Amino acid sequence: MTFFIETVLSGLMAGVMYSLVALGFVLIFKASGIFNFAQGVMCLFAALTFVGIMEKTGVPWPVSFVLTVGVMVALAWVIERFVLSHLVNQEPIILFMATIGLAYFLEGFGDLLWGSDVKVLNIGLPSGASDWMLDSFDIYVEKLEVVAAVTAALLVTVLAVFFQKTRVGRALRAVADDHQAALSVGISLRSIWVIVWSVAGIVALVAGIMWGSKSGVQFSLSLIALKALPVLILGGFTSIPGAIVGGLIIGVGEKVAEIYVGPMVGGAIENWFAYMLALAFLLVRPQGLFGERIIERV
Amino acid sequence: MAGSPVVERLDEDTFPKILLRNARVFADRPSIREKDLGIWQTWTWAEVLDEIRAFSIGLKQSGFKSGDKIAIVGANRPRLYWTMVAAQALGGVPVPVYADSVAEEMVYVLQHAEVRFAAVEDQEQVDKLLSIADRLPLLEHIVYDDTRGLRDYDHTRLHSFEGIQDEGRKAVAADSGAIKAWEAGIAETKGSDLAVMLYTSGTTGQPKGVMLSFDNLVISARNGNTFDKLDEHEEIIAYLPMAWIGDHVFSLAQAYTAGYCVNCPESVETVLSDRREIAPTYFFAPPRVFEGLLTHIMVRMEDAGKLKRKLFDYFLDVAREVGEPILNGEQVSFGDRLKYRLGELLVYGPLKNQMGFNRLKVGYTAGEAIGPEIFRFYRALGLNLKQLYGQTEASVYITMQPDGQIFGDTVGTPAPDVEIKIADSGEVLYRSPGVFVGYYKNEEATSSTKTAEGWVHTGDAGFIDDRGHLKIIDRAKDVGKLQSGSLFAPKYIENKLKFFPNVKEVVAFGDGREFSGVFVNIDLTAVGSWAERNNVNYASYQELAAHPQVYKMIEEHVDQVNRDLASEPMMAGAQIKRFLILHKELDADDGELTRTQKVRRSFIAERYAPLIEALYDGSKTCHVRTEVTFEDGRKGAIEANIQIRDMKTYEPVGGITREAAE
Amino acid sequence: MNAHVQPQPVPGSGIARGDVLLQVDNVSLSFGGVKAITNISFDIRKGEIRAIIGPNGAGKTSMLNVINGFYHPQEGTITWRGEKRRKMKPYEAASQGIARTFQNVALFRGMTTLDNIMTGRGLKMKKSFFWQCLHWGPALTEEIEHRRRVEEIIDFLEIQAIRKTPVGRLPYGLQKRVELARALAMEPDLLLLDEPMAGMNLEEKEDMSRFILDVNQQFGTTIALIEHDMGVVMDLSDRVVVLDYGRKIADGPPEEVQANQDVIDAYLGVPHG
Amino acid sequence: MLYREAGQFKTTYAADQAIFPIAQDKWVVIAFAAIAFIAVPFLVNDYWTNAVFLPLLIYGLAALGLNILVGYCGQISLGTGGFMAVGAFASYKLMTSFPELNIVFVVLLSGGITALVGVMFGLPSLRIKGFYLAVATLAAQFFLIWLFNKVGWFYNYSATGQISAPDRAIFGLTVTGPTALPWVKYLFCLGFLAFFALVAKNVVRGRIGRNWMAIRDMDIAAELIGVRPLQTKLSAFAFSSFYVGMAGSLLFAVYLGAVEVTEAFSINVSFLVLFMVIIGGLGSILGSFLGATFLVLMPIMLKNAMVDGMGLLPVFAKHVEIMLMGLLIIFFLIVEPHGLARLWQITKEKLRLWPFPY
Repeated sequence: MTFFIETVLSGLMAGVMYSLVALGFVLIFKASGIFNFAQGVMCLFAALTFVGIMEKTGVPWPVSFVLTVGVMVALAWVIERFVLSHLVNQEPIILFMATIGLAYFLEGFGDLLWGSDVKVLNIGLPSGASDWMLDSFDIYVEKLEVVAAVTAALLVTVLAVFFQKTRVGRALRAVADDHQAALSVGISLRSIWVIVWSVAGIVALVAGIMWGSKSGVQFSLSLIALKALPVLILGGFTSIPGAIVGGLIIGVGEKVAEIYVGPMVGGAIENWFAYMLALAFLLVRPQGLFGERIIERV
Repeated sequence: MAGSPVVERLDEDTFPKILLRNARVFADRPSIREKDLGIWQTWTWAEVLDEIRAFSIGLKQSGFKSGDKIAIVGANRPRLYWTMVAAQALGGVPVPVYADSVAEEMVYVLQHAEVRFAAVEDQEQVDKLLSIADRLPLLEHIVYDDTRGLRDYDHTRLHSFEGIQDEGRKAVAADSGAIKAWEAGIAETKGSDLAVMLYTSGTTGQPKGVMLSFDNLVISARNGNTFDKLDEHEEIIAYLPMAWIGDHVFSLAQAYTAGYCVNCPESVETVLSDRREIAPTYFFAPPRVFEGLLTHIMVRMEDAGKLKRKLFDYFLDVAREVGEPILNGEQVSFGDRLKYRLGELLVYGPLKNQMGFNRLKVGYTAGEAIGPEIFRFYRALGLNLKQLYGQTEASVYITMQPDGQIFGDTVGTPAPDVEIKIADSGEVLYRSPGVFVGYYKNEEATSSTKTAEGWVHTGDAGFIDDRGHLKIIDRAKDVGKLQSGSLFAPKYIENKLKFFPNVKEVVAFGDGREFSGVFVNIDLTAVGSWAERNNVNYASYQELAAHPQVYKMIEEHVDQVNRDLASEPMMAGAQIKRFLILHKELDADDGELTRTQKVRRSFIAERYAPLIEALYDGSKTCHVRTEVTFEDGRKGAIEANIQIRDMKTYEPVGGITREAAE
Repeated sequence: MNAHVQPQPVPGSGIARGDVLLQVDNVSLSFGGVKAITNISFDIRKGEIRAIIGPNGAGKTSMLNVINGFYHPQEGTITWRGEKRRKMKPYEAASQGIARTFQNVALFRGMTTLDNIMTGRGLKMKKSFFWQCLHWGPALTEEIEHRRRVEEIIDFLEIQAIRKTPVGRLPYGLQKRVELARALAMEPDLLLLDEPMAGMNLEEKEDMSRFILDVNQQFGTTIALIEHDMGVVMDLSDRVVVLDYGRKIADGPPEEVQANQDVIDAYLGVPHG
Repeated sequence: MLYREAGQFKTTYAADQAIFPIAQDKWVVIAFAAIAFIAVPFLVNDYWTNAVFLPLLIYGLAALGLNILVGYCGQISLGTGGFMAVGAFASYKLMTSFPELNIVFVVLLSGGITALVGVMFGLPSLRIKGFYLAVATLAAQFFLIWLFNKVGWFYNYSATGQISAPDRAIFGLTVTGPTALPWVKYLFCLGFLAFFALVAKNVVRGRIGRNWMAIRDMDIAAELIGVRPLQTKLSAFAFSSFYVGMAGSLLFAVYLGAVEVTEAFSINVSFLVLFMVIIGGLGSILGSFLGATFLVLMPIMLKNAMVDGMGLLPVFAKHVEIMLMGLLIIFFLIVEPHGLARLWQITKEKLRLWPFPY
C-alpha cells in the first residue's frame, strides 16, 4: 500500500510538471489559436540560457533568472515581429508547421550558443528524500519534487490572478473568443501576442528549471513537450484547469501503469501509455474534460 | 498541306449533291463541331449526311414541298446549317433571318419571303415567332433546336428537331426505298436552281431579298478556295450572323466545296475563348473585330509590369519595321531576321496564341475599311491578314488582295472570274458568275441594280490605282460637295477618325454645307480604361463623354485627321471645322445602327437635328433630349448639354500624299 | 456505426403527383433544454413547391436539419414516402433522395465547379476502388457518363463559363447557383433550399426564381424552401407553412397565409401573449 | 510564354479529363520520365544513388502518401514514422518467413499490412478532428516504435534489435542487400514511385478523391450529399498508409539495408515527411515530389557549403544546419504558405497568359 501511495504521489509530482508545460501550450492556443509545438524546445532553450548565463558570467541565479526572462520576452517579440505577423489568417496547420520550424531553429540556436553538452543545473534546490514524510508516513518523496509542485502551484495561482484580475489578462481571455472584442479593450492584437508568448516563455523557463534540476539540461528536455500533448487532448486545448487536472491524471496514470502494467509487456510503456489513455478518453468524450459540448450547425 | 485528293467534279453543282460526295470521300473527316456540354461535339461528314437525311425526309413527311421557303432564325448552330441543306435537298429555299431582330422587323421579311416553315434556335425565337404568327398566315410549322422550356407548349405546329428526324427515320425504316427516293430528288437539283434568299439590311427602305442560285454560290466558293488554296484541312469558326452572305459563303458554301470543318461556338459570350481553343486556319471578320481585339490587347498590356511592357513595345517596334517585309518575302538582313525570330518566341507567338491565330493560314477583313495601323499591326505579327471587297449580290467576292500584293489602302485586284469597271460617276460596277439572280418580288430594284449585260452597280465610288488595285472612297450616293465645291466623302472622314481606338463611331456631315462637322461616339472600353489610368472619375457614359479631358483627347485626334486630310489634294477641302461628342452610344435597338452595326446616317440626321443645327450655327453648347430603348425593351429618355468645339484647319500640302510620306 | 443502408427504393415509387411525399408529425427538438422546434406537423406533397417562412430564429433551418437527418428530434415522427423512419444519418437521407442547399454557402472551396457538382453524383457511382486506381475501363466509362449528366446541369443553370474555376473565387451569387447544381446532380425527389436567394441582388434573385421554377417543372422535383423575401415566396410556392418561435402558426396557400393575422403579428414583432 | 494552347481543343470528355490536358505539359512529363528511366541509370554512381536519388524517391513516395491524407482528406497525421516502421518490419518478417516471395510482392504486401494498421489508428478520426486528431496519431507513432523495439518477434529476437535485409532479386538483378547495384536500386524505387504516382493521380481525380476533398473542405456538407464520413476517412487512412508502408519497406530493404527502429523511424521522420508535404504543397501530387526534393537536397547542400565550402567543424555545422532548416521552413511558409506546387502553378499561369499580366 505504501508503495502504491508512493507511486501515486510521484505520479502527481510528475503530473504537476506536465501541467506546467501544458499550460504554456494552452496559453498560446487560447490567445491565438496556434498549436505551439516549440513549447518543449522553449523549455530547453530557456533552461540552457539560464544555466549558460550563470556559467559564463558567474552571476547568482536570481540575476540569471531575470536576464533569462528578458531573453524570453525578447524572443516573444522577435517571433511576433518576424514570424506571426506574416502568417496572420493562415490556416492552423501552417502556423503549426511554423512553430515546428521555430523548434528546429531554437534547438540549433541554443546548442550553437551554449554548446550541446549536458549541463548540471543547481540553484540550491533541496534534494534527497523528504525526511518528514519518511518519518511520519513512511513514504518516500523527493524534496525536489515537492518544491517543484509548490512552485508550479504558485505559478498557476499567479496566472489565474493575472487572467482574472488584470486588464491585460482579461483582454487575453477575450481575444480567444473574439478578436474584435479584445481590440475594444484597447490592446492591439500584436501586443497581445507578444504578451502571451512572453508569459508562455516564462512558464517554459520555470518548467525548464524544474526539469533541469531533476535530470540536467540536455536535448531530451525538449521531448517533455511530447509528454504534455496527451495532457492537452485530455484537458482540452483551451482550458487552464484542464491542463492542470489533465497533467495530474496523466502523471499518475503513467506511473501506475509503468509499475503495474509495464513489466507484463516489456516495460518502457511511459512513452505511449499517456497517449492511449488520452485517446481512449477522447473516444468517450470528444470535447475533452472541460470542453463544452459541440453543437454542429449548417 | 497538299491539296485535296478529290478531283472536283463540276457536275456536283448543288449543296445536297456536294454533301453526298463529301459523305463519300471525306466520310470520317470532321464536318462540323459545336461546343456543347463542355466539349467540342463533332460530326463527321458521314454523320452529317445521316442527320440531314433524317431531317430532310422528316421535313418532307410534314409537308415540305419543292419551292417552299423555310426561315432560319438563330445563332450559328449545326442543326440550323443542316436545315438549309435539308431544305435544298427537297428543292426548297432557306431564308436565314437576323436572329437579333425584334419581332416587328422580322414580320416584313417573313411575309415577303412567304415562308411556310421556320427552323429556330430556342424558346426565345419560338416566342418571337408565335407573337407575330397571326400576321404570318402562310407559316405552318416551326421547328426548334433547343428543347429547353418548350415542353409545355402547344405542339400542333411546333416540332422539335429530333421529332422531325424521328419521323424521317421512321419513314426510312418503313420504306426501304425512301433513301433512294431522297437521293433521286437530290439528283434533280440543278445549278441554276435557287439556293438561298438573303435579305440585305439596307441602310434605307425595306430589306430586299437577294436570290442566289447554286451556281452563284458554288462557283464563287470554288474560286475562293482555289485563290487561297483552301482544302478539307481547314478549321473555321462560325460566329457571324447566319443571315449575312459572308457567313453563308464561308461556313456553308466554301465549307462544303472544300470539305473543311466549321466550328460553332458555345455562345456569343464565349466566342473569344472558343476561337482560341479551335485556332482557326481560315478566319473572316469585319474590321471592328480586329479593332476590338487590338484594343483588348493594348488595354491588358497597360497593366503589365514595366519590364514586360518594355519588351513588348520593343518587339512590336521590330515587328512594325521588318514584320511585313518578311511576310511579303522581301529581302531582310540577317540581324533583323534574328530579332524578329526572338520576337516571335517572346511576343508575337504568344500573342497570336492568345488570339487563337497561331494556325491561321489566311484571314480576311471586309465590310468596311480597316484602319491602316490596325491592319499593319496584324500583318507585322506575321498573320496573313488580307482585305477583300464584296457584296451579297456578288456572292461575296468582287476584289481580293493576292498574296504578296497587300496594300493597306486598297481592297485588291478583281477576284477570279470577276470583271470590274468604273462608271463615269465614279461608281464601281462588276460582272461575275456570282452575280445574283435578282431581288425577290422586286423587278424594279433588280433592273436598277443589274444591267441587261449583267453588270451590277455596287453603289460605291472608287477608282483603280496604277497598281491595278481597287480603292473605295465612299458610298456613291453619299459622296457630296461642300458649298465651296470641294469633294465631301463622309465615310472617308469617319474612317480616319474611327481608326483611333478611343473613337467608336463617327457621323460626318457636310454635303451642301459650308464645312465638314462630325458627331463622335467614344469607345467606352478604351476611354474607360484611359480614365481609370488617369484618375478621371465618371459615373456614367454620358458624364465620361462630356468630360473636358475626353474632349481634349478627341480634339487631338480630330486635329490629326485634319493634318492628314490636308495632305490629300482631293480631300483637303473637307477638313473638320467643328465637332461634338454624343452623349449616348449609337445603338441598333434605337435604330441608329443597322443590325450589322453600320451607321444609319439619315436616321441620325433626323433624330439629332438640333445638334446638327447647333453644329452649323456657331453655338458653343446645345441641349438635347433623346428617347432610348433599354435592353429589356423599356423606353426612356436622356437629356444632356452637349459642347461643340471649333477646330483649326490646315493649308493643303500639294502633291505629297500620306502614303508617300510614310 | 450504421454501416448498412436500406436498399434504395425506386425514386417516387408508388407516390403520384400530389400525394404526400413527406409527413412531419408532432416533431419537437431541443438543445440542452432550449426548445428549437415545438410540436410541429405538416406535409410536403409530391411535385409542389412548399415554402417554410418565419422570422429569424423561428426554427426554419432546424426543421430542414430534422428532415434530412442532421438533427434527431426528441419527439415526433417523420414519414418519408409512406415509411416512418427512425434515427437516420444525413448520408442515408441523401441516398434516399433528399438533397439540400445551405443558408451560408457550403461548397467545397478547394475544388472546381465541375468537381463540386460531380461530388453530387457520388451516390450514383459504383465502380470499385480497383478500377478507380486505373481510371480506365469501367471507371472511366462511368466517370464520363456522369460528367455528361453534370454537363447537362451546368447547361441548365447556365454556368458553363465557370466550369473549371475553383469555387472559392466565384462571386456569391454564382456560388449559390453552383450549390443548387450540386444538389440537382443528386437527382433528388425532394430538394430542400435554405434561403436560396439570401444576399442576392434583384437580377440574381430573378434568375434563381426562374431556375427553381424550371427545376420544379422540367424535372418534377418536389421543393421545400426557406425564404425571407415574401415577394419571392408568393410567386414561387404552392403552399406555405409559417413558423414562429419554433411553433407552427399558419399553413396554407400563399394568399391565405399572407392574410392571416397571426402571421402579420409575427412579422411585425407583436409580443407573445 | 512557351505554352501555345490555341488549337488544343477537346472533342471527348476523356481527353478533357486527361491528367495533362495541355500538350506541352504532357511532352515535358514524357521527356522527364524518359530521362529518369533511360538516361539517369547510366549516370548514377554509389554516392548519388545513396545520398540523393534513393532518399528522394522513397521520401517522395512517403510524402505522396501523407499528402493523400493531409492534403486531400484534411486529416493531420504525425504518425508517419510509425507507419513507415510497420512497412519496414512487415518487409523484414515477410522476407525472412517467405524467402521465395518476390521482392515486388514483399513491398506491396508490406504496404497492405500498413494500410490495415493505418485504418486501426484512423478510427478515432470519426470522433475527433484537427489537432486533437494530430496528437492522437502521435499515439500510433510512440506505440508502434515501442512495439517494434520491445517485442522480439518482430526483429526475430536478434541480439541488437536491428533488422537487416537479405538479398533479393528481380529478373536476376539483386535489388536488396549489400551486393545490389546502385542503378538497379534506383530503377526499382523509381518504378514504384512512377506507377503509384499515376495510381494516386487516378484516385484523386475520381469519385473517391472527390469524396476525400469534400470531407476536407466541409465535412458536414459532404455528409449531407451522401458521402459517408467514416468510410471516406478510413479509405484515406488506408490508401495513405499503403503508400507510407511501401516507402518504409523500400527505405529499409533497398536503401538502408539494416535499421534500428528508434533511429530510422523516430518522430523526426514524421515531421520531415509532413514538412515535405507542407512545403511541397497540400493537395498536390507534384508538390509531394517538389517538397521531397527540396528537403532531401537542402541539408546536403547546406552541409556541403558549410563543411566543404567554408571549412566549418561538422558538429558546429550540424547546429547551424538545424537552425537554418528551421529558418528556411518559416521563410517558405511566410513566402508561400501553399507550397512549391502553388509557386509553380502561379508561374505556369503567368506563362500561359504571357504576355498579358492577367
